[in-house]
Formats: sequence, C-alpha cells, structure tokens
Amino acid sequence: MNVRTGVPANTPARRRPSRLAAWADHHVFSLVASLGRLVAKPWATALTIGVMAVALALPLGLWVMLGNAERFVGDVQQARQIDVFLKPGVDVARARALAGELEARPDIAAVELRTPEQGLASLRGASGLDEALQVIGENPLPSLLVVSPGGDELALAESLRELPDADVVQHDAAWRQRLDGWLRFGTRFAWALAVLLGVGALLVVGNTVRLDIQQRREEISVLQQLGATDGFIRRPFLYLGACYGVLAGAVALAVLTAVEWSLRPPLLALAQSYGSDFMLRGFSLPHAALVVLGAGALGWLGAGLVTGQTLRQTRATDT
Amino acid sequence: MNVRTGVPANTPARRRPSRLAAWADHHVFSLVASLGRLVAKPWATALTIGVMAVALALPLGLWVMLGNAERFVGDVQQARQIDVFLKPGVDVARARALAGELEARPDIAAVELRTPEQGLASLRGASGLDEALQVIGENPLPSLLVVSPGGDELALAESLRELPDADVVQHDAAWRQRLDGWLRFGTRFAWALAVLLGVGALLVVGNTVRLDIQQRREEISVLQQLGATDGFIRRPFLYLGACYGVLAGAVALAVLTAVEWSLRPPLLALAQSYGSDFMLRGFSLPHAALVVLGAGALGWLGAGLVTGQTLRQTRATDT
Amino acid sequence: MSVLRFDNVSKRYASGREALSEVSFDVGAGEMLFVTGHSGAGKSTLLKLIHLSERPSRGAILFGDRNLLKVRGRRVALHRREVGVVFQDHRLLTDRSVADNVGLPLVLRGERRADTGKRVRSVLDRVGLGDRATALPGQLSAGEQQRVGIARAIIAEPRLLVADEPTGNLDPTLSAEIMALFESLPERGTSVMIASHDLALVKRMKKRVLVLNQGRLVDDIRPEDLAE
Amino acid sequence: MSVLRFDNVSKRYASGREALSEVSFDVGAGEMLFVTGHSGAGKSTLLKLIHLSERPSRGAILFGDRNLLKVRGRRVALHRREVGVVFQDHRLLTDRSVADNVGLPLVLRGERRADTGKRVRSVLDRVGLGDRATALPGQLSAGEQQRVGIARAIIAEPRLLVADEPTGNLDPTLSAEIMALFESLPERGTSVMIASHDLALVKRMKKRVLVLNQGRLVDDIRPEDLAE
Ligand SMILES: Nc1ncnc2c1ncn2[C@@H]1O[C@H](COP(=O)(O)OP(=O)(O)OP(=O)(O)O)[C@@H](O)[C@H]1O
Ligand SMILES: Nc1ncnc2c1ncn2[C@@H]1O[C@H](COP(=O)(O)OP(=O)(O)OP(=O)(O)O)[C@@H](O)[C@H]1O
Ligand SMILES: [Mg+2]
Ligand SMILES: [Mg+2]
Repeated sequence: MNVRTGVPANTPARRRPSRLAAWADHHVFSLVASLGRLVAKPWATALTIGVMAVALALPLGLWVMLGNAERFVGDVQQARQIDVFLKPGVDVARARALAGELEARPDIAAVELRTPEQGLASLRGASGLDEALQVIGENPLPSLLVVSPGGDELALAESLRELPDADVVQHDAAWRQRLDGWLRFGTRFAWALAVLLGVGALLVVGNTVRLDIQQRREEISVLQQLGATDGFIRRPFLYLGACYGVLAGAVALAVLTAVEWSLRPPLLALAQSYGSDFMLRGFSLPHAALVVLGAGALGWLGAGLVTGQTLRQTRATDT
Repeated sequence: MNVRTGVPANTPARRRPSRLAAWADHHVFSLVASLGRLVAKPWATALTIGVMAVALALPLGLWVMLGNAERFVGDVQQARQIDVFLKPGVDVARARALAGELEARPDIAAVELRTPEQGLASLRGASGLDEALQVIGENPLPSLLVVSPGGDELALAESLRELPDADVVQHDAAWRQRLDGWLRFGTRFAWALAVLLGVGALLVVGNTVRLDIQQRREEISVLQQLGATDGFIRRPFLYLGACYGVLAGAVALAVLTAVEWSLRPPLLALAQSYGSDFMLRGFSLPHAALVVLGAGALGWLGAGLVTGQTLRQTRATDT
Repeated sequence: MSVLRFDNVSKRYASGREALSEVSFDVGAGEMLFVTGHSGAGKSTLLKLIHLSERPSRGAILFGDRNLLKVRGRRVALHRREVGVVFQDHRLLTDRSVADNVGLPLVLRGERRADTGKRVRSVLDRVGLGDRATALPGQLSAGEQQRVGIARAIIAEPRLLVADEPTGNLDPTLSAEIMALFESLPERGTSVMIASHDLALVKRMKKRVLVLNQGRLVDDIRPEDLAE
Repeated sequence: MSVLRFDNVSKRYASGREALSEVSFDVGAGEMLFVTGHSGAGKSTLLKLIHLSERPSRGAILFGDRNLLKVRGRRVALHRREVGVVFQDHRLLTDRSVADNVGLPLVLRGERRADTGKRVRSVLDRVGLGDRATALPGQLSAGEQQRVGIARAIIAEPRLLVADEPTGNLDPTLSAEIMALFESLPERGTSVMIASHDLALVKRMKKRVLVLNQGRLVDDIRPEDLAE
C-alpha cells in the first residue's frame, strides 16, 4: 500500500476545456446514464412505464373517442332524410319542378320524388291494408319529396316548412331528441371521465417520478454537498422523466391501437344500422409522433417539478 | 460521560411476557406506526392516496355504469309498446273483447284499444290531411290495440302475430336494432376499458407500494440483520398498504358520488325522452362498505406481494 | 466448549476478490479476542460470516454445535438474535428514537415495547447516552451513534458479540471505557470478538489477538504466549 | 492573509442543543491544523459550518473576504467547490465506480469526464487504491471507502480542505501515510483542517491544535508554544 506524496503527476497549468464541450459532454452523459438506469432495472422500469402508459392511454383514448363520436354523429345526420308532403292541390309536374329546384340548393344533397301513385302502390305492397285501400275511390295521397340534407338539418327542415307548396314536413323529432339525449349524456359523461383521468394522469406521472427521485435523495444530497448546481443535479432526472414519458407514450399508442381494432367490428355494425359507412379513425402518423413527444415533454416537466421540490427540501440550510 | 460497567440493573431471571400479549402489542404498534407515517408526510400521503383512488374509481365507476345501463335498458324496453292492427273485418266489440283477453295474459302489462273512429279523429287533429281525409267516404282504418309488454318483448310480438284477428303487428324493429347496436358497442367498449383500467389499478397500487417500500430498503435490511423475521418486517407495510387502500377506497367513493350527481340531470332528461322515470342508482351503504374493505384488502395484498419481493432481494445471502 | 469454530474458511466475493483464505480458529465460551489487520485485510468479512451477512465460499463455520452452512430461511433470523453485532457503519434506523433503536433486539425477541424501557435506560447509561434517549440518530455525533450501536448490540445479552471497529469514532478515554464495558460481558456469558485497527488499544487490552493479512490468518497471539 | 476566520460563532440545533458556543479563530493560508475534543464536542458541527452544510446561529464566518452568511442560492454550490471535504461517513455515490466518485469534483468544475482519467488515477495511487478504480463503493472495506473520500476531497486542489476524522477507519501505518499526504498539501496552496480524536496522532504531527469541549474552544495550541 504505497501512498505517494510530493509533487503530483498532473501539470500545474491545468487545461480548461471549452465550456461548451463540457456542457455537451455532461448532457450526453446524463442521457446515457438515464437510459442505463432504465435498462439496469427492467422490471421496475416496465412497471413505471406501464403505470404512466395507462394514465396516458385513458385520456388519449377518450379524446379519440370524442373525435370519432363527433364525426359519427355528423355522418349519421347526413344520412337522415326529411319527408316533405306537398299540398294535395300540387300536381306531379309542379312537384317534379320543385324537386329540381330544391336539388340545386347547397344545403340539400339529394331529392327524391314519390308521386301519389307510387305511394299508393308501396302502401298496397307493404301493408295488409290492400282491401281497405281498394275501398277508396280516389287516391287521397299527396306527393312526397324525400330530401337528404347536405348541411344543418334542423335549419333545412325549418326552411322547407316555409315552402308555399309544402303541407307537412316530417322530421323525426322524437328520434332526434333521443339521439340528442344520448349525446348530451355521453358528452357530460365523457367530460366527467376526462377530468378524472386528467387528474389521474397528472397524479400518476408526478408520483412515479417523485418516488423515483426520493429513492435517490441520498445521492442528490451528496452531489449538493460537493458543489453541484441545481441544474447539474436535475439534468439526469429530466432525461429520465423524458425517457419514461416517450416510452409510456409509445406503449399507450400501442394499447389504443389494439383497442381500436377490437372496437371496429361492433362499431361498423352500428354504423351500418344507420346506413352509414363510418370507420373508426385512429392516430395518424403525425398525431402519433405528437403524442409521443408530448408524453416525453410531460415526463420532463413532471421530473423538473418534482426534482425542484426535492432540491428545496435537501437544501434546507440555504434558506 | 460516565460509562458504567459491572453487574447490570436488570434481574438475571428475565421476564417472558405471554407470547400473545407481545404479538398483539406488535400489531397495535405496527398499525399506529403506519398511521403515524401517513400523517407525518401529508402531501406524499395525499398524492399516493389520490393515485390509488383514481385507479379504483375508474373500474368502480364503470361497474356502476354498466349496472345502471342494464337497468335502464330494461326500463326502456318495458316502457315500449307494440301496435297490433286488427284485420279490417274485426268489429269494435270483438276488438274490445280481445283487448280484455290480452290484458289478462302475464306477459302483457296493459292494452289500449283505439277504434277506427278514434284513429280517424286523431289523424284529422294531428295532420294537415284534413281535406284529403274528407274525400274518403268510408273509414278505411282498422282497429288498433296498443300493447305494453310485461316481459320479453320480442317473444310477445311473435305470439301476437299469431293471433287470428291480428293483421299487422308493428314492433319498431329498426329502433330496436339501433339500440342493440349502441348497447353492443357500449358493452364492447366498456369491456376494453375495464381490462385497461383493471390492469391500470393493479399497476398503480403495486407500483405505489413498491416505491414506498423501496424507499425504506435500508431500514428493512437493518431489521433483517438484527434478526427480524419476514413476518415482523412485513407487518407495518401490510398495515400501511391497508391504510392506503381504505383511504383510497373512501376517496374513490366520494369522487364517484360527485360524478353521479353531476350526471343525474342529463340522464333524467334522456330517460324522460323514452317515457321512463329511471333514476341513476349509486352505491348503497353495504356496497360502499364492501368497496372500502375491498380496497383495504387490495392494499394489504399489494403490500404483501411487493414486500415479499423486496425481502427476497435484500436477503441475497440466504439462497 | 467452543462457541465458534472456523474451519478452513475462504470467502471470495462475486467481484472475484478473495477476502478470506483458509482461515481456521476457535473461540471459547466467555472468551474475548481481537481481530486486527490492515485496511482491507478481511476483518469485516470475517465478522459478516458469523452473523450470516455473507456466506463462505469454502469451509465450515460452527456456532456451538450449529453448522452455519445449514442455517437457511427463517432460522437465519433466529440465529442472528443470538449474535450481537456492532456494525462499522452503525446501521441505526433513522426514523426511530435512540431508545427505540436500542430496544429493538428485545422487541424482536418477543418482548412488549412498554416492558423494555428500564433495560434500555440502563444500557444507554452504560454507554454514556442516558440523556439522549429521545433524540433521532441524525441528531447525534458520529461517536454518539456508534455508542447507540454498541448499546443495541449488548442489550439482549447475546451468546456472542461481534463488534466491527467499535471505537473508530471514539476518543481514547471513551474507547477505554467502552473496552471496559466489553470486558465485563464475558463474566455474564457473552463471548466477545472485536475487529480493530487500533494496535495501541489492542496491545493495552492484553487479550488474544488474531492477525489477518490479505485474507490470511497470519498470527494467533494469546496473552499467555506474550507472558512467556 | 487568513483563509478562514470564525468570529464568535455559535450553533444551536433545532433540537435546542448548543453544539458550538462563541468560537473564534483564524486559519492562515497554507496552514494545517487539527481540531480535537471528546465525542460530541462539536468538531463535525464546526466543519459543517465551513462548507455550508449548516448555518451558524450567531456570529460571522469569513472565507477569504467572503462572508459566508451572505452566500445563498447558486453561490452555495460555487463556494463548496472551493472547499474539499472528507466526510466522517464517507458519502460516496453507491452506484458509481470509485473512479467516477473521485473524478466528480472535476466534472462539477466543468471538465469533461474523458479528460479526468489521468488525474483520477494519479490521486487514487496516492491513497493506495490504484487497483480499485472500477470497483463500486459497496465492494470496498470501510478503510478503502474512507480513502476514496480523501482522494475525492483533494483531487481538485481546493483552497481549503476540511477532513472529519479521516483516519477513523485506518490502521496506524496507513494513518501516518495519509497524514503525510495531507502535510504535502499546504505547499501547494491548500490549507488543511482536520478533526480527529486520535490524540496520539495529533501530538505526533506537531501542528496547531484547536481543542473543543462541549462546544467551547478551550485551547488553541501552536507548535511554537510547545517548543517554548
Ligand atoms: N461486497 C464486496 N464485494 C467485493 N469485494 C469486497 C466486498 N466487500 C469487501 N470486499 C473486499 O474484500 C477485502 C476485505 O474487506 P473487509 O471489509 O473485510 O476489510 P477490513 O479488514 O474490514 O478493512 P477495513 O479495516 O478497511 O474495514 C477488501 O479488499 C475489500 O475491497
Ligand atoms: N442535526 C443535529 N441536531 C441536533 N443535535 C445535533 C445535530 N448534530 C449534532 N448534534 C449534537 O451536537 C453535538 C456536537 O455534535 P458533533 O457532531 O459536532 O460532535 P463531534 O465533535 O463531531 O463528535 P464525534 O467525535 O462523536 O463525531 C452533539 O452533542 C450532537 O448530539
Ligand atoms: Mg472493515
Ligand atoms: Mg463528528
């Protein structure tokens, strides 16, 4: 055990490398160290990322759901039709002209004319009222225009009511009321859930990083006592938080995509019952990238907040 | 600083208190110590409990939702009606007799008769077809029985179709199909969410307790080296987990109750649009107690699992 | 009868370092002996083998008639309760008071917390910390922490006390007092084994001394031998 | 010119314990001195005040012409880089290698990790641990850990080195070697302040000695005085 004393090996004129190089060196080291830490404890890392991924997946999934629901509702409304019964005095030629006029309007997608004869025929074919109808001498049915709306359905129905030739405009109000009820309820529910999930995601991410940092409190305190600045101490934790975030974001995306695939068949069936060819739309590539980056930013932010808190506690003597 | 040597103060014949008393003593101490730990760090405790509460509230809320949805659907189906149009030849007296017969059946809640005259009158009043109808010499309308089902609606409609006097049985199949579509989709979605949330709750509870225990790894290792058994070391953590669980369960209940109250108005409006007086039903007192106890058990279990894991790691030399 | 017997014990750490090589010796009941050697000679490793913090790579260790190689699972805890340990780095529970730390071995042996008070006070007095019972370890100086560790190791009157550098943070006067305390233990049936690098102190005590050098037992000096 | 000046400094901990009472002294540039006293006398507290681990309750501390009372926030870190510290409980980073631990002060001063290798090796050689650079602190004996702490404290050639019981885990030979190492530092512009309870060692060194007793500075012995 030889303890050398006397003049040391290093030169007295100490090299001072460029600040920038040292700074970059430290950043790279912090990142690599953070990644190393993740790999060194694969199970703990998986658990942490799993928790964060769930916390992220839920509000994200809700967001996708709401977006799809809106598109879906729009789709369904477009597929719905307004029945315009014309006044009994309006003859078929006038009805045909009116149909042509209406079809030219921008808020109308299509107009189909059903003449009284067609109506009677379909009544005869469809119902068992054949005999009863034969009793009627004259065809009492009016001409019917079946209008497919191209824009705001309610406004369109209103304006159709004002047509001089229109007698009864049938716009299935009960159906509409029910759908609105469902949607109002769904929206309220979604918001309640979103608030809950948002709070949950914040709590989970914050708590995860907090406990991770608490575990290394001793290390932080040693670094502080050796003269490390807050920035120096915080950096590896920021990278750690960002790594967690990015990985959690990726896992959340994967989970959501799996959920999306499992929901496709029933939703398609549902849409078809409304005569719509609506398809569930997941994340586009830019969206996905945004989500992963956002999750990384969230992890970075959470780590920053919590590290700041720990630093303040450990640095009790500075106050 | 006087260091006394020589014969000690305590008697050589050492008291051995009853094992049971010592055991109870240790349990009480563990519980009190765990509670003390929670109170000593109010913020960390609040965060942990918050995370666990969210993790519990979501699957619980879903469970309540599904239960309510089932009740709601039952309610709505019961409130719906089947229109039985009788053959044109059936006169009003026969129709009235048939209504009485049907009303006696167990699968029918109520039957209302609408005579052809009533039908014509309501057509006149409701529509603008007054003039058109006046043209008709004879009343072409059949008698109508409006049947409120008392049990399985589909089966009932089927059996009504087989009545010799029935002409057309109108049972809104499209409407039914749509509701079924929504429900199928809802159920699938709920299950996807439930799986996600179940995994999430497990991850969160496990992770929270794990990190809490990791922080006290040093303490665990010291206790082991002094000869503490696994049971002794695990006990305070089990109590801690149970405390977390019970508190988190209580918070989750409170959150769910708040959500329930915020959902009541829109849901009531929705129910009324179906002519139902359905009310959202939350947790009964026994259910609530069960939830809190279950959450406590979950915390206890999670703590037990994770402590076992940590104990195995710390006790590396025993292998 | 021997309390402890090392039989050709070697210890190689996972890093490949051989900390002990074929060490053999015997400790009699009520004997007090020292283990010395340079820094890194293997003193702490030797003591760790005794209370099962580490396992030997080769050789056998007998504690009374108990073969430590065969002590596994729950019986590790029971064995540790029969050995009092003073750790080189104290190892106090930071969030419990001094009194709670010292009383811990009694609680582990199944006594009720409330019943330990008198003995805790008595043993704290003996190490000169009677007035610090309610302090937390973090509020003590290094020497005070070390004495808390000593009090904790002796309170349950173990069959064997192993003390790793117990006076490393104590001044000469206090060291002498603590040594006197240790000297009083064999009378009461506790064998004492102390690792120390303080050669002056070791010489003064006139006890048996095991000398380690790079993991080998190079000398086993008995006071009788010196007298000759 | 004085490197450090204590002016009627008192320290009362939150627990109410007065660890230092009206302590005043001066340390000249390139001076080497010892602080002794019984366990709990206040030696560690005094050193902690110097690198701002604790703040005085009363009195002023000057480091060069810097009033330590006024050093807050970010400048605490900068001040600490000018003071090398050997902690009584080592305080190594458990998950980094010995070399990384020793090189840390250089990295904190803004040097690139890759550039520190040569100086780390040189200073590890000087404390006799040249062959343990890649080990983790947990794989070292207590005395080896203490020497890592010493290497870390001196690597950046601080203006002042404060060492708390730096030879508490070292045998006499090694202690003497480490003391020789410390003695060589003032030549290179580092003042050295060592807390120790090892009176034999302190006497042998023939340096200035501050004697604390229950928080009071009861003696300030200079070698010149002894010579008289
Ligand atoms: N966990 C470990 N892994 C690898 N090597 C270890 C480990 N613990 C100790 N060693 C090595 O084994 C040797 C003996 O260590 P030990 O702690 O027994 O020494 P010691 O005699 O107690 O020294 P000191 O007086 O410095 O405390 C040392 O070289 C040390 O580096
Ligand atoms: N954080 C603290 N809170 C309260 N009291 C403390 C604290 N730290 C130290 N003390 C007390 O202050 C006194 C001086 O402690 P200090 O650590 O300075 O002693 P020391 O001279 O270094 O002793 P040793 O030689 O045992 O290390 C002691 O009585 C100790 O109990
Ligand atoms: Mg040792
Ligand atoms: Mg001290």
